Amino acid sequence: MADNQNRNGVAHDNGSHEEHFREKHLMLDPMPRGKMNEMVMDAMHTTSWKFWLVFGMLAALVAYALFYKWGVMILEGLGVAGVNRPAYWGIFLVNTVFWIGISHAGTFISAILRVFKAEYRRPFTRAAELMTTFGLIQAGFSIFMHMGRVWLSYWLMPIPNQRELWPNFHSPLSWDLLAITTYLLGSTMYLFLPLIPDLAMARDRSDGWRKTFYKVLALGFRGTEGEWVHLRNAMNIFAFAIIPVMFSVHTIVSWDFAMATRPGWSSTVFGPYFVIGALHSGMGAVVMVLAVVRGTMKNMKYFIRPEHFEAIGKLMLIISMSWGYFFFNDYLVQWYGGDKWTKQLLHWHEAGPMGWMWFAMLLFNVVIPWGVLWNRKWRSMPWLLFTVGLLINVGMWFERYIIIPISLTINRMPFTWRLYEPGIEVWLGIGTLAFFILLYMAASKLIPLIPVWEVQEGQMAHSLKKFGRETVVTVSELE
Amino acid sequence: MTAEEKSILAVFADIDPAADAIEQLRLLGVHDDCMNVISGIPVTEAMLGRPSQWTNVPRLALGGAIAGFLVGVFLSFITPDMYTILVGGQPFTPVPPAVIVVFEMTMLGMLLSTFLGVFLDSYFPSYRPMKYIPEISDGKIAILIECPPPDEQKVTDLLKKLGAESVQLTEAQHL
Amino acid sequence: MTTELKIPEYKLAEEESGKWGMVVDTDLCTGCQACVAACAMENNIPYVGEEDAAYGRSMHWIRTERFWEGEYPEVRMTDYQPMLCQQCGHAPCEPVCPAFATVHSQSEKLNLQVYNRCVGTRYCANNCPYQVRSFNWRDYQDPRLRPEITILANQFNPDVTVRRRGVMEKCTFCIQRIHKAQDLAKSEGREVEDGEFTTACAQACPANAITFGRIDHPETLVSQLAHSSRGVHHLEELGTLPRVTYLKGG
Amino acid sequence: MSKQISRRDFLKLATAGAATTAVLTGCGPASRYVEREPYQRMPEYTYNGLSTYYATACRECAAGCGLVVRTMQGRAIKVEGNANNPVNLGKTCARGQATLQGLYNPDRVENPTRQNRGAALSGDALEWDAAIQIISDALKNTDPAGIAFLMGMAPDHLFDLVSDLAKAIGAPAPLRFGALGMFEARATLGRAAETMLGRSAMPFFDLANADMVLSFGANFLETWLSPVAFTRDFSKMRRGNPKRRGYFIQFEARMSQTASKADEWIPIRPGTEGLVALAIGRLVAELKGGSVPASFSSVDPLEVASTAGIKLETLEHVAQLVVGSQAPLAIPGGAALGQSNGLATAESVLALNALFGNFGIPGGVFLSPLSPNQDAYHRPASAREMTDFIAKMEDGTIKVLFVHGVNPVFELPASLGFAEALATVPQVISFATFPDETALASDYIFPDHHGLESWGYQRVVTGSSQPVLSGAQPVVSPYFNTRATADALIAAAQLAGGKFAEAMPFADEVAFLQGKLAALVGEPDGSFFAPEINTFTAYFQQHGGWWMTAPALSSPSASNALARTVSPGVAEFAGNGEFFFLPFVSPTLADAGANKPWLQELPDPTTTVMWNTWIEMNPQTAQVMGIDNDDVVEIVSEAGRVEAPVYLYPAIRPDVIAMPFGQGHTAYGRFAAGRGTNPADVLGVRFNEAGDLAFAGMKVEVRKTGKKPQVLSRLESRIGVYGEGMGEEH
Repeated sequence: MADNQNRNGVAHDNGSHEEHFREKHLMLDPMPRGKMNEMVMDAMHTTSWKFWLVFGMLAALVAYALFYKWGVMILEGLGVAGVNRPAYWGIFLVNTVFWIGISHAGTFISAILRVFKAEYRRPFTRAAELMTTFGLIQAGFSIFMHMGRVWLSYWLMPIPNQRELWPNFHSPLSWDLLAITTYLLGSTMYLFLPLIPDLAMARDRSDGWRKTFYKVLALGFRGTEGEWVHLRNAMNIFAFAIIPVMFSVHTIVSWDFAMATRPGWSSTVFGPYFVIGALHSGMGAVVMVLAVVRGTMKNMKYFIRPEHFEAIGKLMLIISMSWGYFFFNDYLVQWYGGDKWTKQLLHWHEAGPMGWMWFAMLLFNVVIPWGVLWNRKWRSMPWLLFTVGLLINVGMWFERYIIIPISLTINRMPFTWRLYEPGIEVWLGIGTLAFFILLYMAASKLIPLIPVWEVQEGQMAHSLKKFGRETVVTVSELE
Repeated sequence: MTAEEKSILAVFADIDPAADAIEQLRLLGVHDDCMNVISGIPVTEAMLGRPSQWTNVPRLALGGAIAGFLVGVFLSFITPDMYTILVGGQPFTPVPPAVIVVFEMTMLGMLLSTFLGVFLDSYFPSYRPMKYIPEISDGKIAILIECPPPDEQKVTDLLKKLGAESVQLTEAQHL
Repeated sequence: MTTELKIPEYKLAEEESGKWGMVVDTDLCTGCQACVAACAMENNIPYVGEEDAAYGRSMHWIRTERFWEGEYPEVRMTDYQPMLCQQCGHAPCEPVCPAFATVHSQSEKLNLQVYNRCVGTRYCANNCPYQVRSFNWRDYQDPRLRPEITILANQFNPDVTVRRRGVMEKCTFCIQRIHKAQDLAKSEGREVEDGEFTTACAQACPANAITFGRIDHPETLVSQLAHSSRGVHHLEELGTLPRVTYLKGG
Repeated sequence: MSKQISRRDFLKLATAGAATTAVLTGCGPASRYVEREPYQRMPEYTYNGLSTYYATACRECAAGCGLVVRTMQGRAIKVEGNANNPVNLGKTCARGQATLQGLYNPDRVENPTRQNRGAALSGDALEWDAAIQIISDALKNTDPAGIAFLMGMAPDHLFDLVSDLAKAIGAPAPLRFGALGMFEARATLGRAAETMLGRSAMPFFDLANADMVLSFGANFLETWLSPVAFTRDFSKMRRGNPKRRGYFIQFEARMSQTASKADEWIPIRPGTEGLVALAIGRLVAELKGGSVPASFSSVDPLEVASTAGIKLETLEHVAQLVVGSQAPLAIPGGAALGQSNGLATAESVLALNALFGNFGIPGGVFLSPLSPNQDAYHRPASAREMTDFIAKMEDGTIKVLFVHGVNPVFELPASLGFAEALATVPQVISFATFPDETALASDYIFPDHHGLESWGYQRVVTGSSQPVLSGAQPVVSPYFNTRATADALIAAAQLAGGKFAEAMPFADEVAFLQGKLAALVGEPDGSFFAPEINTFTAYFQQHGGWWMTAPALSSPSASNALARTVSPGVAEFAGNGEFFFLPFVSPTLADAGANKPWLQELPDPTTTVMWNTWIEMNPQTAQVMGIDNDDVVEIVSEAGRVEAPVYLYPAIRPDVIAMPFGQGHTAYGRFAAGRGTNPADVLGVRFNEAGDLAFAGMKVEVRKTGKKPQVLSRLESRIGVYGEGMGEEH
């Protein structure tokens, strides 16, 4: 992870050189742990009136758009939404796929980067992992909204009815249910485990209701050798085990479509294509969250620095390229096959009334990320990455919109083709977005957003070492 | 060890003095079993020269995985036979979908038991009074001598000499 | 001495016969909608109103499709093609339902829709290549929302469940009639005879374009028609084994 | 086919219950009613889960199809065709199926009502005694010459009763009218039969046995005369004979549902049908060799082709097909007859049949038999006769008007002024079941039962080669406080006393019916034999009517038809517009279906539009005019104007605008009122030689309104069927 700027061998004044490193790298800019604790606690406690204003507005929005509108839909039926024949699935499933996609970033950062010991992950693993849990909650909302008789949704649980009839495990939706449940539980536990030491830290620095709150959540953690060992073992297992779960979740989500005998959907590449798509939108969301956290929360400029944006930007570029590769792969195979219906579908995507969306998807998912992220300086700019992340998310939402309701227009019965026009689900979608932000805002005030102990561990492991005239960053493996 | 007993708690800022102190204490006759290290960051046993900690977490994880596997097998191979229904010309208990169910249940079993393993091994949650000082979460390393040491004063002096920031008698208190 | 090579009898999936079948002669179908009306009356199908109907939410279990060929004056309308549930032998709608709400009947070899088990994921409808499933988008039959139902409900067929919102439905081959005929035959200690009963659509069809009956008996009218050289199955290439045969062409 | 036997078995099973009840309980109306019970309560006379089936007649149009209605616990559940009735042989059309939605319609007239010509149903309910007093007073206190009865098109028992009553009291004979009869041009068919076939009767076209059918505008698969019978015959024509498949050519300016089933649709210019028929005749005669009859030799096929806007080769091709066929048949009908030259057109087509030599042979032209208890063919009133009737309303001749079974305010062209004339009639009493426009414009509405709650019979005019009298009986007890109009009239006449009571000496409607059926008792060649009237009535109910077992078609002579010279020429068109206006009856709604929600939701067969009216335009014409789908345009004729959204219909002549009749009600219940528009609003007062309305003889202008487009509710996909939104090529 060494950021070697002096490839040309020009030696700078040593002192300023180190200063330069320190400015750039959180890991080389250590601070006493107590000070960092204070900063994190301070960030958690400092709440401006603006925060409450936004919070209140979002809460009202959640109450109206999510709960009230959903209630209306439950009472009146799905007729208030835009779903029809043949677009039986609409924005509900677009949002489900979208939120599950968002949730993938958390796991990617906290598991894959942990396994591969990408050190820059340290300050924002929690921020990312929170997205997993909160995103999955929104995905859950979206998928339950989608059901015609949501009050009977417990019939899908793996429990028998009074006649010993269990759910149908032939159905991709049953797989989905198991996979999403596994993923939600797994990622929540994985969020919680590394949080315990920080909760203990917060417990030690709070009083009043917060003290009780953290005391209960910290479970009595002190940091004894045994506790650390169990925790680290568990985290290791989680880091490895959650990765296949993550891959399976979005693969199974893609199978909801790929198992169907529909033109455009029946594709073997959908699994990895969806996983990459999920990471694409997820990483976009991570940079957005980091930019907001850095910009709005106290003391966060210390923890979250341009180097992090730079590193994530690089990942985003790679993921964007992979997404482009999978997209092209899917497109080419469908195109080359020459099936009558698939051809109509591809034509519909590009030349149909929603063709603009297809082109916007390519612009946002490929053209803009490639154009911006190749440049190290550009991808170190938080606001720019925020914008790119936003566009990627819009583009990825478009991608799911194209795959679901727009593709559903075209089937093998041209007599039934009809365009989907969203109804109440727009409100419900806004509701899930508001709820996601609301949960995030609440979390930012309730749990330490920065895993301080992990940052300290990282700072301990980093040092500068001179090789001849060159000073480089070295990392020692502490675990 | 009971909560009423007082123990010596020495707080160090760095790993090196703490490791030295542990070595010296051992020489003073404080048994490893009587010492416990409490730290704000995970300090490995090797760094402090402490014996390896035993953990059941991996075994529990394996056990959970096996249990989950069996649940998956039950769901995909046994439940369809309880009420046989033919769908889409597929067999009652097709293998490919079963792979998915078994995989997910295995992973769920493993993750759940790993998580529970931490709770079991660490006796979480525990809200009883415990010996602890809040400075630990400032990244300090504390050595807790839980058996009555052979010579309390001597130990205290030694610890102070070795660079302990503070040495005190603590009793268990609510965290 | 030569040994006769015995090839074990292997039955292709395509040869697997259904029990009940239907033949639709598109050369005869005049598009008159009598089948659609008969089906709606028999099966308590709700009307959805102008707006929902315009938005692809009409709930006809059977619809007559027609297309155009050429341009004026050489324009031709294709034959009317009544499209209804094909009662696939290997129905794509069935395995995808997580609640076992659409299943295959082993005794009748029909594709069943179990209304009270449906939770409304609408996966079956997505996966139906024939797009013949209709969904209860609203409570179309609730007298609290539609006061006229209070009196219109007098004509409801007591043998057919009235579906509420959030439930998928589709053509059942008038299974209530199948059951009635079977019950009667059983009480009289005999088999159901071909032509003893028929579906509402076939019964109404003034052009006799729809024939329903046992396709597993080679001598019945329906199975003879189904084996006519004019017979085609829709989207046969998907391997769905439809039980509805269309007689095409002149 | 084995199927037919088994179907008969099924019906035997189905009506057995009805037969026994009927024979045992006698025939008073009250004794036959089964009370509605909750489904949980099973009265002792029903078997758990078993239905009772009653045979009756369909009243949705005048064809007289037989029905078997499934009932359960006193509710009518399902309508099926009566497999024994020779008209429909067990089949029904969509309107017949939806008749239950009329029975259980939420917008029926529930009580005898003092309506006072209000805009909405007044709700001022009367007792039936008071109602009968009012009818009685109207009969007694009016000069009989001032009493007028206006009835529906069906020749049923009520028409007989009213005819008897009118005759006895010296009132003018009742008039029957229906929009279907107007659009079918029945008067023209009758007159053409008289001149060409020798007798005023309904011609019978043996479609089933023909192998080459030329239809000149006859929409026989839709609403024309007896559509179920024609559809069955069409099916037999196509596939009845395994050795050959009948060929079908339709000459029509717009591809109607009937034309859509044709092997060839030839879009000729409206008003040239007669000429085209003669030209084909000439070409056929020339191909066959021998002499060409005078009517035919007077036309020049080349000239005709150019007048009709088609190629000569097309006519020659048709002629060759005819020559190569065994049993050619030409059918005149629909809009071809609703022209200024409609009668000559009908005559030309009949002459063409004569040229084919198909009079009185299978696959040819016959005269329909009379119904069993009928003395002569009574056709419904033509539009010209209605105009005379309106004139009598206006000049005060008519003092009391009784209306039953017809809604002339809606059905007649507004330009005829029926509504205005109605306002001048001192007393109007309606017997409408539904609050239609005419009923609302009446002083009183004394609602009749719905058809399924009623007794009666209906004469079958055409559709079967056998003489058929379809019988009706109540299948459920009346849902509302309604009374059979026959009963109300009998009671009122008896109350009036004197000659009125003498004219109606019946205990009730059923007694009247039995009187009318008495002539058939002991008749040997019928569908059943009964030695005395009570058994006859019981069997009549059980069988759903009485019919002769053998065909009784009469064969006309061709010599007269060929000797007569017909020269249809080209029709004259009223108005200076750019487009021919072609109104047609909606195949699914017909004249009175708009109040049944399921009929509204049935897609129109050709356009798949539901719940609305549309204007059909050729896409090329529309493009030139800058009109798109769903644009609201106005049609302006010399008589009026009407607005509707446009449907770009690929199979219509570019110079023709078509519009369905059936919607555009201002009343008639929640499903009909305020929905769509009525093309009758633009029809002018022009008649053909037979007195039928020249409804297709208008030229109209099409104007853009600039209003917000009204999206038509279509079942079809505009993307999949028309490629809309698929870019340039797909």
